[in-house]
Amino acid sequence: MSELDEQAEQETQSEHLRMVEAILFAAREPLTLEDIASRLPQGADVAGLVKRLAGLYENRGIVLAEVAGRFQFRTAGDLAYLMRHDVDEPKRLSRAAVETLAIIAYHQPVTRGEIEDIRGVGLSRGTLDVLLEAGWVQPRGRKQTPGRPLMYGTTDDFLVHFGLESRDDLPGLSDLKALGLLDSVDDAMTAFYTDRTAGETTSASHDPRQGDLEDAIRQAEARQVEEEDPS
Amino acid sequence: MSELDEQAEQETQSEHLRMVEAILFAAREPLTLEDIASRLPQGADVAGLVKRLAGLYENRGIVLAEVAGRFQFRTAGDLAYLMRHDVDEPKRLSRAAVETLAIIAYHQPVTRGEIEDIRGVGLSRGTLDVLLEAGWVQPRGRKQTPGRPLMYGTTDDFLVHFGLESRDDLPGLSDLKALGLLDSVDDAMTAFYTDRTAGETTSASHDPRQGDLEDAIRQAEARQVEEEDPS
Amino acid sequence: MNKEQSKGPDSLSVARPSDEALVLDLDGFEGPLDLLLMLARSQKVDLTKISILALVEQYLEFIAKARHLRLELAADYLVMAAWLAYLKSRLLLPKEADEEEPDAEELALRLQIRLQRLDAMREAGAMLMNCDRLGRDVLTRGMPEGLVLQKHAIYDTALFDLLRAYADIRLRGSVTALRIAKRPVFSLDEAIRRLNDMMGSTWEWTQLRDFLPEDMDDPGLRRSALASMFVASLELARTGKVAIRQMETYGPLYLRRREEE
Repeated sequence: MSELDEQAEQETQSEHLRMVEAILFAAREPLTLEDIASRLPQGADVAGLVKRLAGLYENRGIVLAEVAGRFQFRTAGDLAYLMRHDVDEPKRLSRAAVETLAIIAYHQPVTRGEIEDIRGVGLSRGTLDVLLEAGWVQPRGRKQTPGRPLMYGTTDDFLVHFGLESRDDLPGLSDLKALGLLDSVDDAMTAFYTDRTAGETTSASHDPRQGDLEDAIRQAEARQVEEEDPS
Repeated sequence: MSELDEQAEQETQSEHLRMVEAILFAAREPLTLEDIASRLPQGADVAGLVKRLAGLYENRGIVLAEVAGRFQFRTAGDLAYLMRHDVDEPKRLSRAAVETLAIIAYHQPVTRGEIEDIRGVGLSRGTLDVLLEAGWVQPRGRKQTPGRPLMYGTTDDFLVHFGLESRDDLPGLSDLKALGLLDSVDDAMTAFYTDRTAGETTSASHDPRQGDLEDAIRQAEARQVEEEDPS
Repeated sequence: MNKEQSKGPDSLSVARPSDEALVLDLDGFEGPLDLLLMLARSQKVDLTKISILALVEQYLEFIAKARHLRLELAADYLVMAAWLAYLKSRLLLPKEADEEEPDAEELALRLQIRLQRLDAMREAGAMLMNCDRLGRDVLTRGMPEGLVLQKHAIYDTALFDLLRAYADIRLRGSVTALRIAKRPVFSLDEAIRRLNDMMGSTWEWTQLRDFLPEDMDDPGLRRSALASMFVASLELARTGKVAIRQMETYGPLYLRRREEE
């Protein structure tokens, strides 16, 4: 073999080695030599490549292990203590908890009763506890109404987790609508006004647009105060 | 340092290297240097170890990538052709969504109105919310202009998905910046006229814009003639 | 032209409809600017060197063709056509002394800059999509052992889940009937009367909030008063009794009496 041929041959070999490495790394289950061969160019010496690869990982943090004729990468056995607290799959919040969190985020400070009012169902015991435990909500004083119920608001951890700089970053109703998340509201409103003109008496809470106006005025007032009182 | 000490030191180093390798290999998510440090013995030089480890994997089938300021083992980019067999093509983004994502990434933070301005067309439903749902964009404060519109920016998940170290790492960003293509149209107009008047030999009384206009018309006419008479 | 140089149109990987599709398939375009950009590229020159006049011609011709084929044209395509026809006439006519009208060259330049910007973003989008994307071009480990990170939250709820949930609640709520509670109101008539009386001696710029009644403890009533006084100030400004000014967005409003003519 000429020197040039030899060099080309070596390059092919090391390219094949890279391929075997990537294939084994990304595989979702241990692979047989045939599995690997089926992904490599024809005629590659798979057994030889796997052996060479295993050699490369000797005494490293990762080993190429063979189990029942199949190959897979694993972290070295003697380092298992580093990962020992093992797999704690992130849990998903229940539907009720996500909704409750959303209401607290948008309406804070808000009492348990108000949350139930908005959701239209009672709040089971565990729901608020889960949010408190996650560190996303916290008590925010008491409402000056009979019974002086606790009010809840969101925490700084909440902002950090959801990547928000401030509560003000939460998209408002108009933003949600622009995002298409409130698509059927128009239909619902149309239906509602049709009902209404049909002579229905109406009862319920709060016009969101009115809320927006109040917000705007409040902010304007807050700014005025800031400007007058530079401290 | 005695020869013995030196040898001991080297052994510690290579043991730490194994540990970093194993930790990064076991993790499901990209890790920060702090994440890694919290699992190593006190005083280990994590940044140095990670760098050395990345060096070991240069030109291999697996690389140690830095994404969104975190570290993660991934298959080498040039082996993409091998890997694509494994996975279903991720859901294709619409052209509008790709453009919107690009505008948010390169112009961030940017409002919905500004996106529409650049594209010259309203954002239809299902464009921005697809990007939000993918976890690639998110609200980034409000612009202090009338209506206080929400601004949007990209997330760490975006960087992780596209394999970018940081937002400064966006492909072609520096070129676009240097060409002024990320400035607002108004800024570009101002810059254009500033350049113009600065370069002009000032023959007083003459309005440079008027000259430009005449120039423009002359050139436009010349072009038309050229086009009509291709020679 | 100035130093701006953008990459040639050929470096673009966004698929473009062929000439035929161009006539028949307006749906393929994302609005008039997109159509203009495609036409500009057909000039096969750097975007900084395109002929705006030729571009206008191309666009108008395209629209004419589409109408000839009785295709429904969305309103914004027609608005753009009207605007471009105006631009063309301004570019061809000698400049008039009329300073009210914007400079034609400025309008043309503005259009060209907008096209460059859209083009740049389209190219950027293509570059972004060509990155080695996780899950397509590069994969992470197929069977990670897993590793607990102390700093990670236990729950992996995403912002989108939260927004979705809130939107759903709102949707549910939207079918229930609404009743707007009666609020304390400071009437507009009252506000106009009050402002009119107080304006008589106000020669200095004075903040609108200083005209509010002082004895208002109810924040709801106070808000209503602020709103009514604001509307009252507009009314008095309309009839020429007061002048209003605001130095910045969201800044305080100032009023003062206006000299009788």
